[in-house]
Amino acid sequence: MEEKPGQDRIPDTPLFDRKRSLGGYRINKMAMGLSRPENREAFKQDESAYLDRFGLTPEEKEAVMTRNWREMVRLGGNLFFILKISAVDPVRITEIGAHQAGMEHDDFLRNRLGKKV
Amino acid sequence: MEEKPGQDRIPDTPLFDRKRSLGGYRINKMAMGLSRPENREAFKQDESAYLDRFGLTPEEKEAVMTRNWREMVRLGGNLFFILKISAVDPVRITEIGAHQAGMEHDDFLRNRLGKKV
Amino acid sequence: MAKLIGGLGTSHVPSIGAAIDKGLRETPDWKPFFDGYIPGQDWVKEHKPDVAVVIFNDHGNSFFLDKVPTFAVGCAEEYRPVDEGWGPRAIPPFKGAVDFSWHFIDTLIDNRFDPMICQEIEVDHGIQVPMELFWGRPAEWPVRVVPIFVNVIQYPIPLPSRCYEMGRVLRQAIESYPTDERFVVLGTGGLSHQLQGARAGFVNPEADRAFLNDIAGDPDKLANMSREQYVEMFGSEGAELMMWLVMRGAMDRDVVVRHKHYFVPASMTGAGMIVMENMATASPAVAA
Amino acid sequence: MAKLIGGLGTSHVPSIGAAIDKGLRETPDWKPFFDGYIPGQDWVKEHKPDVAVVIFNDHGNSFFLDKVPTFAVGCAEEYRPVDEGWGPRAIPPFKGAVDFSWHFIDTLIDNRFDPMICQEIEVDHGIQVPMELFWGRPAEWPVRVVPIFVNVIQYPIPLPSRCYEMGRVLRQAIESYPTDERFVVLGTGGLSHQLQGARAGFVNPEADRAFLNDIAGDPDKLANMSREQYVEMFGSEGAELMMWLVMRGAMDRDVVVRHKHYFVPASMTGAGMIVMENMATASPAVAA
Ligand SMILES: [Fe+3]
Ligand SMILES: [Fe+3]
Repeated sequence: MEEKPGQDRIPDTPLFDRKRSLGGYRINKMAMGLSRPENREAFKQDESAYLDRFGLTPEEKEAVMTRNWREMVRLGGNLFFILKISAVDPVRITEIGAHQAGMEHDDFLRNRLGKKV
Repeated sequence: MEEKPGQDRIPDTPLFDRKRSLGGYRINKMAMGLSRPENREAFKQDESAYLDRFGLTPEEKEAVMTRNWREMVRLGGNLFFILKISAVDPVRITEIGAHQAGMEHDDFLRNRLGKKV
Repeated sequence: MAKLIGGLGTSHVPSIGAAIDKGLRETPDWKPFFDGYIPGQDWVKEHKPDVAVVIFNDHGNSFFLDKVPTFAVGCAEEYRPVDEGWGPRAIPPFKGAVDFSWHFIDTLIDNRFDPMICQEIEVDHGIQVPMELFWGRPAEWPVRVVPIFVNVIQYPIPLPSRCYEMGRVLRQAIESYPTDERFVVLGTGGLSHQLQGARAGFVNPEADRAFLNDIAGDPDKLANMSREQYVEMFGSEGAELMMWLVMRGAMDRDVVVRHKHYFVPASMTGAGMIVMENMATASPAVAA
Repeated sequence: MAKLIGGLGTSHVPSIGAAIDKGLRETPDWKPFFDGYIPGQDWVKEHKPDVAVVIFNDHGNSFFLDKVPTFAVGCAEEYRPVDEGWGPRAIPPFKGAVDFSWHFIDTLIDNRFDPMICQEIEVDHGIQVPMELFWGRPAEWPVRVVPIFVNVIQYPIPLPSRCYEMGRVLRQAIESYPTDERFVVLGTGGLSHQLQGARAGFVNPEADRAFLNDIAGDPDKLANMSREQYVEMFGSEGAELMMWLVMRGAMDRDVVVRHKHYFVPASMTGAGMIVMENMATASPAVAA
């Protein structure tokens, strides 16, 4: 059983299929945990210890701790779960989008979303 | 919405339909709790307090505390849940059956289950 | 018998709820979006539905990946807002149309659907935002709800045509329900958006506008599209738009469009709204 | 392609597991029951299946009434015994046939089934006891499993004919699975028993024996019975017998019965066992 996400069926569009769901299980479970106030507190107090509780690999931990959204998704993180990180450590969803698109935030708003900025 | 179980569609055979599932929700949730060791301990230590934690009505509490299986089922208790009481406070399932059938245990074994006793 | 008085469609973007909470309704970014819903709110006020059946998806809030139901139907007395990470939002809990929910579940099982049956569950922005968009922020909701959760996150997600079929069973359940209550069905989600991958930020206003036309005029075309086509056309998260087909499947072939609105982007999403009535029972002046 | 080598049916009464745990196998109460499974165990040893698809119901252990799936399919790496109240039983955890599970789920969704998808779940006696009856108590299970949970407790439970249909989809999944693995399918539950109400203790040996004949020779008849007929004939809990139809639906119309056993009562239950092979692929000597 391959653990890592494979090719995208639609270009640049990661479908959350069995491989991603399996591969991202730890990251997503950790992030799901952030829907409880006491876990948000624990995450704030000692992020590394909180991540260890969910058995994240060093690679996964680094992606989370550096807020590397693209990498979290590549490792199987699903945005609906990992978005809860932004409830603890605020960041706009358009910034998360821009990061994944590999664009400056203003460019992203202008060129992807058609905003006048 | 009627809370209490209604007529049996098949004689003497309570189907676990929406009315029973709704009516018995508290009893069954309490009993489901007994699948955790710490709750079994709490039940043993102070049964009344344990039952209160699940908001049982006085009628429901009395049925449980007197091990009135027939009454527990009438109130919507489902045997698969309330059977967990017998893990804490041992009683044979055939005794639970006999009680519901309104028969002596030996009669029940002989006449219902065809055992030679 | 109960009556289906309308089919509503709307996006359910979480930022919409956040914008309301933060009092941003009148800001230049949000005003044109919210203004578009005024006719929808007026329609609801005028037609006073008793029950709202709301089709939406959970977004990793009520369900985790350990156990993912394809379809789940609520039959609870009450549905409280779930904590999505920012604490539960301060909106009134939804009252359930318990008896109809069970009747619908019976009808589903009889028609070879395999729903998960939920007597106790919290609900996320997927239902909150649509309710706020059509009913505002009352002290108590003037309708009772039936939540239908559809898995559109973890593959395999259901076929669009299966969603459409479920709508037909919903209609059958409404028409066989022995009260004189008035039902609306809300399809929610979409329109185009993509939140993950290098194509993040993808929106497709042209496809969105076509969808708003086809959902009324050519729903069979939308029901026959593949899941991949939804993803390609509307983005990986925009594919949830197929949930509107449950609503559309509950309606007649011929409908009247009462209101329609499109705005892009709401947050990162093409945001659409529609209000439809069945042609056969629409008020004659408009149906003509 | 993978191959279906047999269909097994068996009761899954918890007291059977308790009898094994307490070393009661050779007591007069239990010996005739367990001896009946020796040919079944021999068949398994001889035919060495790689994967066992096991259809059973949870008994208020893995699921509570808050969220009841009609059908749930496991796709986990491992399934541990759940604590049913007496502590988890000391049997080895079951290894999952993960990749096939997902293939089966894909096939179900494509065929308009709506399963719940379980990546993390514990399992109760519903699967434990059948595995012990056919494979004994090895240090490690020599087969990997695919658990299929069916709601037969809270009404509405699925139609018997729906279970039968699911079996056909299971067969399709096995035959389209690109390995040379050997599959058995186990239908479990029943036979006649009733644990609640004034009819508690009801058993129906005559109906049970007829069922053991019909499951091989006339499954369509069993699939066309109503849920109420199952309850009437087999008792309120005996109605779970309809789960054998998933197994039977996976087989050909014509089967060979290799072994069959019936014993009453095991605890409060009419206990039955059957081993079948498809006629077309059974060894010629017996099929003739
Ligand atoms: Fe959504
Ligand atoms: Fe069972």
